[in-house]
Amino acid sequence: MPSVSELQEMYEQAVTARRYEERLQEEYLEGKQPAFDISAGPIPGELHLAAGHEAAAVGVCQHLRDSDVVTAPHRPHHVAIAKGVDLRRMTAEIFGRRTGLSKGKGGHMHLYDPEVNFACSGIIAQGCPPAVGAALAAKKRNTDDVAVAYLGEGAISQGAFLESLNLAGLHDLPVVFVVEDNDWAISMPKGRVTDVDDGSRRADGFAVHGDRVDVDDAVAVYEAAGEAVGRARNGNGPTLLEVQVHRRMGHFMGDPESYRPEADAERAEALDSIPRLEERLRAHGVEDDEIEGIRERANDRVEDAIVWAKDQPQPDPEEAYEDAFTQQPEGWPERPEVAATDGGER
Amino acid sequence: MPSVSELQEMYEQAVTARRYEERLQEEYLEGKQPAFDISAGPIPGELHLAAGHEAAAVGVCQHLRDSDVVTAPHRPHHVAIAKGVDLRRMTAEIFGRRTGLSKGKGGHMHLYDPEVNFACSGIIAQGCPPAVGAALAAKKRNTDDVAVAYLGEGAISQGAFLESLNLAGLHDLPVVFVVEDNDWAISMPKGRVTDVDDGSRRADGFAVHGDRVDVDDAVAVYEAAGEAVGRARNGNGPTLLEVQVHRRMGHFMGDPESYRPEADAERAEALDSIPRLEERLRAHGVEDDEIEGIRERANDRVEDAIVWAKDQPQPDPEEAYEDAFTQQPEGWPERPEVAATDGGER
Amino acid sequence: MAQVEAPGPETTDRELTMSRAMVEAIRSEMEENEEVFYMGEDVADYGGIFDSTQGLLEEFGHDRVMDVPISETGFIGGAVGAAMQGMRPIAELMFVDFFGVCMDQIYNNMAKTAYMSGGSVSVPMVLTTAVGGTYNDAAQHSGTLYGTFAHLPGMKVVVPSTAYDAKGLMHTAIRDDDPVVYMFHKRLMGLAWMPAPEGPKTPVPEEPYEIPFGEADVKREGEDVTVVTLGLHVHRALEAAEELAGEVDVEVIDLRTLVPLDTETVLDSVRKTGRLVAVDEDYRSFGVTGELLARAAEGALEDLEAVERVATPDVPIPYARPLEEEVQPGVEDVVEAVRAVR
Amino acid sequence: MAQVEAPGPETTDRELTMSRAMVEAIRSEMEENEEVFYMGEDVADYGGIFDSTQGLLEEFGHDRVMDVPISETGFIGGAVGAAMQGMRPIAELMFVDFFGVCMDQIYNNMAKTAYMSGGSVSVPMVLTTAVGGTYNDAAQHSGTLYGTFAHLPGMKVVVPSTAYDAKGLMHTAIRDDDPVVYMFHKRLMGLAWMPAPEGPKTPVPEEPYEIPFGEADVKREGEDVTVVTLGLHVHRALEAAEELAGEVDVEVIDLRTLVPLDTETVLDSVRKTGRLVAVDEDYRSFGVTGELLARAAEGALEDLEAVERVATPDVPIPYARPLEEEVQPGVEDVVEAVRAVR
Ligand SMILES: Cc1ncc(C[n+]2csc(CCOP(=O)(O)OP(=O)(O)O)c2C)c(N)n1
Ligand SMILES: Cc1ncc(C[n+]2csc(CCOP(=O)(O)OP(=O)(O)O)c2C)c(N)n1
Ligand SMILES: [Mg+2]
Ligand SMILES: [Mg+2]
Repeated sequence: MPSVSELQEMYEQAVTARRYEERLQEEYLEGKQPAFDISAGPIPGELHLAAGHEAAAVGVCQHLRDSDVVTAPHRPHHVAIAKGVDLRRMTAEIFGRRTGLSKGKGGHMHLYDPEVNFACSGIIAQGCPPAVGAALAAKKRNTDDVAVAYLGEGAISQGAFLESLNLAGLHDLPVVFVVEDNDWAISMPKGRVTDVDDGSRRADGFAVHGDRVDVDDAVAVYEAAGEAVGRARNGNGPTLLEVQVHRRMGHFMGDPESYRPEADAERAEALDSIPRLEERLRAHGVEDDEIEGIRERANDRVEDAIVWAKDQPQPDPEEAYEDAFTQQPEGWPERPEVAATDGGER
Repeated sequence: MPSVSELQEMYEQAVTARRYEERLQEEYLEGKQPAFDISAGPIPGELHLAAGHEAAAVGVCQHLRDSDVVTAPHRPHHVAIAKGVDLRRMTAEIFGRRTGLSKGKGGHMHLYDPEVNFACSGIIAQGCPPAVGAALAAKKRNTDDVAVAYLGEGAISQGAFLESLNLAGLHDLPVVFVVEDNDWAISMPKGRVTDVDDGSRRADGFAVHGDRVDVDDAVAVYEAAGEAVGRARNGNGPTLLEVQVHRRMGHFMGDPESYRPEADAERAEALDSIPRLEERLRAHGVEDDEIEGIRERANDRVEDAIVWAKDQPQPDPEEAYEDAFTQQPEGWPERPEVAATDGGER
Repeated sequence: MAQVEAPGPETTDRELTMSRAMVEAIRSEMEENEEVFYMGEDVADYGGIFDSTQGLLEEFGHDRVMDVPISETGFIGGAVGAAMQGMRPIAELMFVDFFGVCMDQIYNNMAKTAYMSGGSVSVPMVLTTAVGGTYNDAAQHSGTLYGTFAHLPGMKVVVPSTAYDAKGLMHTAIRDDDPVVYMFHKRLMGLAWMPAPEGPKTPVPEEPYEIPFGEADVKREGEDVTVVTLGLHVHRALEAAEELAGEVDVEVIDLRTLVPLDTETVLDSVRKTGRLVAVDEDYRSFGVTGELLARAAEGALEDLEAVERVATPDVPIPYARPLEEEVQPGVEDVVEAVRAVR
Repeated sequence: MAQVEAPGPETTDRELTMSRAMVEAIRSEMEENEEVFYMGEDVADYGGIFDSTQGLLEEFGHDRVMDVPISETGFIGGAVGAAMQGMRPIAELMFVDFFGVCMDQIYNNMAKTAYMSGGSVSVPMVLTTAVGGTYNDAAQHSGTLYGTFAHLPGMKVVVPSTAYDAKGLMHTAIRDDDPVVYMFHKRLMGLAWMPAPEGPKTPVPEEPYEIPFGEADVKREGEDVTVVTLGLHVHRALEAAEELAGEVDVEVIDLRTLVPLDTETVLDSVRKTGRLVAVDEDYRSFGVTGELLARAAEGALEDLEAVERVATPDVPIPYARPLEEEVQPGVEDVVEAVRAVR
């Protein structure tokens, strides 16, 4: 069981993440007035928000330290926050600013913070092999660091994930695969894409530990993740942990969700993990105003990050030519400096 | 239990396949005298022979008809023979002749006989998705045809196979995955590449039927395959069937096998399925000279195919430019007709 | 199928967006032929993230407009297997950028089976896929990969730039006995949430018609400079030509298909103008623009006065607006390049 | 690491095959740096199907010379993850033709991470892979795919043609902080069972040395025609040049790396000779030979008198000997092309 202070920490991360997504949603949509145009506004491009997934982030990351590695998929913010990614620089990245984590080159699906060993990939399940590789590095270097790969329940039919399970099990690697089951892969319900209700059963065919948390509850995740992370840290191999969460917003901003029954959205609303976490705090004697204080702190932190980010400079167009390589070859890449080519006078 | 005539059929296919591989080995190596040169001799390129795998071929294919689809991997001959592929044209293909199944364009890893719905791919596990597709076609067309995908035990960690299991299970497709477990993937023993002894356990995570035949015995395979093929044909979904076989030759011809313990090769030799099948025949009262007769017929058929194939014409170099497309675009591909380009006089 | 002359866009007043035109062809083929079906992620209830199947579920149901698990190797390879049995599947790779999770099925099975079987087995399928940037979807969702697909033999590669072409090329693609990769540019589809430029929305005749592969379309005739391009950049090139009108007389050629490539139309134009600007949205080196310059050098060197190419530089595609705009070839880049070859 | 002048091949009498030279560099880097390890199928006890790791297991054991399951996405992606942590893995894709089962890890993770992270994370790994035909391994095992890899940004692409270069380029590759794709041609390795031509076996100094990326090697100077090539075809081009000696004075350039590409050396030569023959073993269209012609046209159009390319035509690679020989660019094809541009 988490201590009261751990509960408070998890709660703070969870409400920070929730607030963050709500505020990004506002910022994003505001820029798309009057007609929704994906490339308009201060946050362009796709935006996948994770409101409703917080329990999976905070319940797992509570067990992690900076040197542990996390790879996240296309829906990364809540995990980034729980892992301790620099919120200002992450926000600046999402707003496409030069002081963003990736100098504006990455965007919201490509957040990297080497300080806390966080990375993403926007391609389904493709964060799994690098997490296995990070775990392999930990084992080779004889540290007791672990790696955690997050993926959605829609990703458990992708080869990259399944191959990773085998590799991790074979070498008893310190890695935990966390499947966030939000019932949907864009418009496809889980039952349409696999016959297995309990995604952790995928582990069975690889002799890997599998476990599932059926309730959207940070403490239940904390418990299961504690075992899984402990197993990894102690050299006892990987775990596949599926966690029930809920998608409170569309798959991406702008998703009309016309495929989604009203009742399903309502159910997701009702099963939210944040009020449940609040109740736990109250049950542990935490007062309402303390809870309110945490929320305010979270809101302030989010606001600070957004205000800071929006104040940051845009990248200079010329910067586009940098960073494809760490050791950039001379004269590379060829710039489109247009010049007459019909003489030798180039 | 197979009837006596079925036993005889299986035996005939098995000894045909065995003899075929032995004769190909001779032809192949003879062309590589005095020093082994992979590109020399009447059969150039790689050659993966399946001596020791016959039980998996005949035990399964005994249940199949021409309209059923089989996809085979890089080690395809025994399965092709059991499926009824035209032996002369297959042999001509292996010898690279114009009258070969693929006009000499395919080679031994790329045998296609649409008459009996047989195909191969030389890339590990990549025959699985097309088998699933063939099964899907059967279901859509409402036939009761089934599809069988063969793969090695080394292939059960490849994404293509694992994704196929899920798809097949999800749509209850009439497909059987047959894993030929010969203990080795080139130089890598099974235990080095997966933690699971029984490869059919891979099915568990997809709610697919899994089964394993532990002895290298055509009748045991026949029994298990009968169930699996029946399940598929009756609309009850896919099966993953692993079958123990033995690799009696190197991975490919020319493989020094220096990684392989002497004792392992001897064990494989001792566990051969063909003498076992002979004993079954005898136990069913088939006389020795009948058995001898079958062997002779098999040998004759193999000899006929080889003699015929070697007598066939080589393809014309110009044919290389044909068949990339069924509807070949005009003037395509550009031929390397070298001509001066420094004037307009091309 | 007897080849009839396609009715021109001038035969109708009915304008369609590119996505509507593409779907119209698919619908018509599905109605005609039970063996045509569509597989992809979110193609059923969602109607395709980029409207590539919008409305088809209602008419054909989940059996013929199939949502599939996120396992591209599995279902694209499945389409190959069904096609080898003579069905005519259309499989959708949601973004071309995801090709790497399933390229073996595409390259080694879909594209090579006809050849490896000596022509005894064909693979009559269409692989549809969304390409292109301009909306800040960053490095893993903005590629076109035109050159990557065109380089590997055994697939025909189609890139429509207008609704009229999108329909005709789709009819041809589905009826073709070979694998066809049909790359539609998101920015051209006419999505409610991603405004298309002027141009892709065109008159589209109601009846089915085919546009033959390997016939480039001279979108605008001109005497001074040849601009060869495809997809989104057809419209940018036309805009550039408009801007230059009076100053430089620009000929604009829309390749429409990369495989087969209509070298003759390009060479004819280059022989006339002597000046070639190759424009595309793919990475600059070892791709389409290089091939075009090479073919011009091979076939019309004596007439060639100047060449230039405009493409995405050899870096992954960046996210932030000023950065993406820098790497994304724009109208002004084409204008500049045309001026440079003058 | 301070860049010291590499000792030339003339400093030693010791001749090595290309595979021995490549392994020598790997061994030396593994001895120097605990963080270097090798992963691949059959790289431990077998020593690599093409001898790419022969002898390493004995010295370093299974932990540093790791056999892995046949799951290229898993272990190549694993190498990416280990490299992101600062290790220096070498991962082997047994044949380049298998790229399609793992290209997402290569293209979207290995190659793009530096850029997508704005340079905050680098991926210092080497991807080794065997390329090439000439021994009738047919459509799925004979490709080079030079153009495919060179086209996609974020990887350096290396193709050695001699033992001397193989060693120096491998040292550079392992020490480089970026992902390097190291493509070794099977026919050049000096395998007991696949005789190499004259040429790849060269003197190789015992000490470690680096060959910088982006510096083409002028293998033979000549005044009349420039032949630009790489890999196996360096030797074929040299043989063709020898055959033409007296008739045509051929300059032969070995690119050695495709990314970065040494355009200057090519242009200098073309400005001198005015005649360019680009030769490679990859598919003809949308690849390396097209890029070379394009760069010549861009950079030296005025001096360009004639161009020609010699490559594998746009078909999958056939099996039978007469067919493979037809599509595989041979010495005589180069001779003919050189004569054609004269
Ligand atoms: C290989 C690949 N295929 C498809 C996609 C497009 N895509 C992005 S998110 C998504 C759905 C993912 O569902 P799930 O894994 O359940 O995660 P969720 O979005 O529900 O969090 C899809 C299909 C992709 N990014 N990569
Ligand atoms: C994707 C891919 N990776 C690697 C190879 C090279 N390869 C060919 S056969 C083989 C071993 C296969 O072992 P197994 O599946 O057990 O079949 P077996 O050869 O034992 O019959 C390997 C690694 C390949 N063809 N495709
Ligand atoms: Mg989901
Ligand atoms: Mg095996």
